[in-house]
Amino acid sequence: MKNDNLKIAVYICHCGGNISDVIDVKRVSQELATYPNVVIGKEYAFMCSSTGQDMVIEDIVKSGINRVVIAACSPALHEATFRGALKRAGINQYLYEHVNIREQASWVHKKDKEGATLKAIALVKAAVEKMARQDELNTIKVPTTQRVAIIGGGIAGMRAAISSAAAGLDVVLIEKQSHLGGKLKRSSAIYPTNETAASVVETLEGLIELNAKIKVFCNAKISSISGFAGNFQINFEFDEAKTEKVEAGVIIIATGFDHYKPYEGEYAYGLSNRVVTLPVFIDIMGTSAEKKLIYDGKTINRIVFVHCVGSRQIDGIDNAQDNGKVNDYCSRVCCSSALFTINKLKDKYPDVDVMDIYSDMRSYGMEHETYYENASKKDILFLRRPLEERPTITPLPDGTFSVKTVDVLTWNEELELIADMIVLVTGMIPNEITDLLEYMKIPRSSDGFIQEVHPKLRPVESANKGIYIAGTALGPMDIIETLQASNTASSKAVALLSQPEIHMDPFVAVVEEDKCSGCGLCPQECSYEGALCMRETDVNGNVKMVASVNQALCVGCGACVAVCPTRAINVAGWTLDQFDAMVEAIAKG
Amino acid sequence: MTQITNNITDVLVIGSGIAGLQSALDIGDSGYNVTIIEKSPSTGGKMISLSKVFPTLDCASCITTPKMAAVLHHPKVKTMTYTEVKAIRKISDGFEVDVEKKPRYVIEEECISCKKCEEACPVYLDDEFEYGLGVKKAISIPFTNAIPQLPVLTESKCIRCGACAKACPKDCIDFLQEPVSMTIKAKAIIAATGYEIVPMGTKKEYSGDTLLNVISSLQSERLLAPHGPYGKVLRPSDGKIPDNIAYVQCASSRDKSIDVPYCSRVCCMYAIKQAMLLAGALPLAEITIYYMDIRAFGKGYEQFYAQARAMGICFVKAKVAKISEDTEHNPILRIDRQEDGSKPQDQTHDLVILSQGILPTRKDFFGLDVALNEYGFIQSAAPTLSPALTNIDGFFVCGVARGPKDIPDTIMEAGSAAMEAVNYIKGKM
Amino acid sequence: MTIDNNKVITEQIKTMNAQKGPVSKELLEYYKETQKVQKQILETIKETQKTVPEIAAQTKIASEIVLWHLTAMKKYGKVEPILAKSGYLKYVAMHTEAKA
Amino acid sequence: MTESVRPKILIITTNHSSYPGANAVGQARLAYDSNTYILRVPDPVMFPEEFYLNAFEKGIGGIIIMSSGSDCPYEGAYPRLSARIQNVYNKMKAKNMDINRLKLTTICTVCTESFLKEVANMEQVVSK
Repeated sequence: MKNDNLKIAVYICHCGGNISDVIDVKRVSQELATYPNVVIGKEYAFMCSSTGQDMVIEDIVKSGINRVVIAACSPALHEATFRGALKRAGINQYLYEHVNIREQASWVHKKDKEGATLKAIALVKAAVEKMARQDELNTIKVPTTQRVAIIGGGIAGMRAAISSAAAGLDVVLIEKQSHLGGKLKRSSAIYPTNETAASVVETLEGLIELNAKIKVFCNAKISSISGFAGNFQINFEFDEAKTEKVEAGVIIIATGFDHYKPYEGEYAYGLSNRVVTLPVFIDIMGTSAEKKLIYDGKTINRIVFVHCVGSRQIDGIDNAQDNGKVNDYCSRVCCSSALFTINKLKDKYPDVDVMDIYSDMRSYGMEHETYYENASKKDILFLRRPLEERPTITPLPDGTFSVKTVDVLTWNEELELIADMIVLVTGMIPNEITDLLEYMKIPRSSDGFIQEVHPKLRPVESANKGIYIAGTALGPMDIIETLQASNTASSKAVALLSQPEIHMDPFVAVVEEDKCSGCGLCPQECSYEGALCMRETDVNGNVKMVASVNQALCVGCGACVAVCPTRAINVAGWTLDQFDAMVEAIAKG
Repeated sequence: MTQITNNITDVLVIGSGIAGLQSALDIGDSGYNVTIIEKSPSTGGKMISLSKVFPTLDCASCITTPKMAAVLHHPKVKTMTYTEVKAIRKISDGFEVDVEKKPRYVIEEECISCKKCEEACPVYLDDEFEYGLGVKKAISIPFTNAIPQLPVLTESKCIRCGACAKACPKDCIDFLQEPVSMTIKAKAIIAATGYEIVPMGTKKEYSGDTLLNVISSLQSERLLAPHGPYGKVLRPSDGKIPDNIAYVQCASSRDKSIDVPYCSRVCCMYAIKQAMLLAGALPLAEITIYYMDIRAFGKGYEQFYAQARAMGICFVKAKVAKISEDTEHNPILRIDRQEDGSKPQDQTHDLVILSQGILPTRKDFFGLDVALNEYGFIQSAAPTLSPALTNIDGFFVCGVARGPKDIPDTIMEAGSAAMEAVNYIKGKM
Repeated sequence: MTIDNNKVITEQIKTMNAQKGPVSKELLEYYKETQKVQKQILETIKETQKTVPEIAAQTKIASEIVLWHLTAMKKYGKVEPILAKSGYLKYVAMHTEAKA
Repeated sequence: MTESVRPKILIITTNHSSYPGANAVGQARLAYDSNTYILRVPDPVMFPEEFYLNAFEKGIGGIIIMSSGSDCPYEGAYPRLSARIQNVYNKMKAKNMDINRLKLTTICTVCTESFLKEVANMEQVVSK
């Protein structure tokens, strides 16, 4: 269905006055009605309404319309709506062009009605020219492997494995350490449920062991990841010398986080054994004797907690990290975790004095606020420092510490405290997974954690389709949040693999083989491994080298298009011939 | 394309805010049938009424409408708006849910959303979509980007002049329309019932229900929205463009005296976001945020907070003891600074926004004995491993119905609840 | 609207009145008051643009009520605000045919 | 302000950033002149050098390429694009054309102010 027998219908939407108050919609539709190849030119109050859509469908069915142009709001809002209408009318949904005359015309040219109308006419003509050169396009269907590969066997990975397997998918769980459970294995009680971490991990392990659909590989090191949504291949070594190749339709990254490790001298860290991080202190508390807190051979009577170590850092005040940047983000869980721990500490050792230096207390969870309140009741001395001030901690010759800090509640006075143990409330940092991210072509956010495709509405989806992220690989989260995130990641996996084929948009590079001269310029422009290569092909009985596209890997950027001397390669739906014609129509007006 | 057969569905989702929309989409995408019951005339919940969202500053409407549209067009999802759940009964293989579709007094299949009825109607009313700041007609389409685009007649305020019916080009006004009841059988239910904000008068000292220029955070969302009631940020008492605006944080959270002892989690961030938007809309305005702790704990939030400080938004650590007003309706805040230990002082502003906390919408679940926590939010039965589970087999929860949270956290819970529901149904098959 | 439908509507309204009793006095009062106030406001800004306090002073109607009505009339295209950077917006009546 | 023969400005926007950015200008009800025509592309990297020269030949007054810059979702596209535009500049110089008629810039989804600035600048160039 090339240019012969074109029957294009053009509709101009009033958008209930949003457009028609500025643009003379009648004039636009009338002018277009007589334009070459256009057989219908109409305007209507709301094209997106079911009546509007029905009108389009009726015209297609009754008048044999085979291309549709609608000028209305942004395509972001209704392009899919009208494609759906074409589909329902029984014609190819891509024989449709959406012209934006609201956000990009009527709303911005309110005071220039004539200009806006002329602009609308030119834009709609351009769209008609585009449609005159539009072929049917078809959704690309990629068969899928009904298996999920999960990288990381901490609680996030384990939870995702259990959910995905329950939904009927095969699961391969790949863990670099010798055991599952990740960081949680080591810590003791967890908030808010007060369960032991070990019990949570054991429960998950039990469920995994019982499930024949889940295969676990420990001591694994991934050496390569290739493929695309529906068909990934992961190669890894495990148990020393064994190698394994796994095919999976979806990858879930559950690589977790690392604890921030203070540098030597940061709040006296490394200068004394009795300056410890919160995770270490939680371990100490888990095994310490009753009645008296003895650590490093000394009875501990006064402890100072310092919040935001390695978090909420400020350029120019704090030292940059290895990546050259400060950790300017909040680690989310540390305030609540510190308060939870302080309460435990006071319950176990009521006589230990606790001082807590913070800037904002971020005990945001419903139950977490009670930790704060309970701690306050237990005579914890909370000292609030201004955001930019840092406490100074100096080890004293007698083994105690001098802690100097500014307290906003007392006229910003500098106070000196003496303590015999310091707990640095350290935050979370991203795990070192640079290789993995490179294999998968996934970017990091400015905080170094994995970047989601949209932080608001698509928080577990990566930029690479078919790869989802569970838990703290995304950023700091507590245990419940981690498990919710991993459940959501598996929900995406189940949705993607719910059909034996994945359906993808057809806007990828297409080669007209008879036009291809085999010059080989285009693959050099392509940044996507495997997406475009030269291949010996039989073209109309003539075997020659032509460009060949792997549609599942092509992202449709068009880098190849610009260098083709014969215009043999184009992005489907966005061809150069179409753009030339559109520019021509615009220039003519 | 699968059409849902009569009143039988796999999963019934109560509520079509972002939590309900997302869980319905996830379940539908996984190949199961979903029915959404929404009591309001449009889907979209609270999110569709917001201005922009933190920290991306995406326009809330622009990112919500596609979800609303996706749900509307999803072959596996059926949405019933302006429909209330009346009763839920647990039966052996799921639930029986009695619902009642309220009359719009409009023949829905006929309506072309042309708004002629609304134009013709002579009765002006407070618009609940604008949280009282805007005005609607006794018959009106709920808001610009409502889905579905169907008008609703507020029958109790109709003067029966017939103007709407006369204006309707399709004769689809029906004053005698009656509620329609039906019973839906569902294998599982997801409660995505969201939240209400704490009513403005709750904290007596703030007189939020009587002072004209003391407004709620949701009202200020509307002031800032591109399609807001005034088209510009104005204060309600006299339409002045405010140039000295204050936010009172924890105005009804972390406060035992009003039985909201918990942190509402979103107020710090929405106040910062609104302050930034205000600074953009009113470059000359002074904007102060009175706060106790700034809880910018989500991804990218701390950086957003830093950006706000760099923009010159003034953050003052202070408790607000009392709010009154002068003869010009300028609110006067009695503030107790926490930073320099000075005595309480009075600060006058043009406009004050109370960062209202979050309350659960429901205390009862339609006859179903759903366990709630001490604050009235739905209690998780397995809070660590399966937070979406409730005490009732097959009844799941997500989003703010389970406790205050922001949009990304809500989306995470929606997906999680969808996963649990899908696996629950699968386990029973 | 078709003539047939005109009858239907008249019948429907009759039925409503019979079933529910007449429209309440309070509602009718409220309706008349809003009509009156809007007319009054439009009158004051027919020729010259004015701010909310100016209209309030002239009409002796509380300024928050003036704003409420201007909001309504702006939404339904009867007045237009003139944008300002600070202080007060001025409103002017749109010179279109008044709707019946 | 409707002098009808104003030179036309072609604005090339990307699906990912500047097209939604142009929408944001509309959503904020900001205003710019109507001699502006927005084309949407996956990425302007697809246009060969001749595309721009042909457009000028057809009568387009100015072209603003609003790329996604460092936010570009496509690997390697931006460096390729800017190198290509450099070549176009060279060709324009050879033809004695004002190179200010072609502008490569970066516009994000919410860059409303910069959008207006770029348009205003180009208006000045084409009105000369």
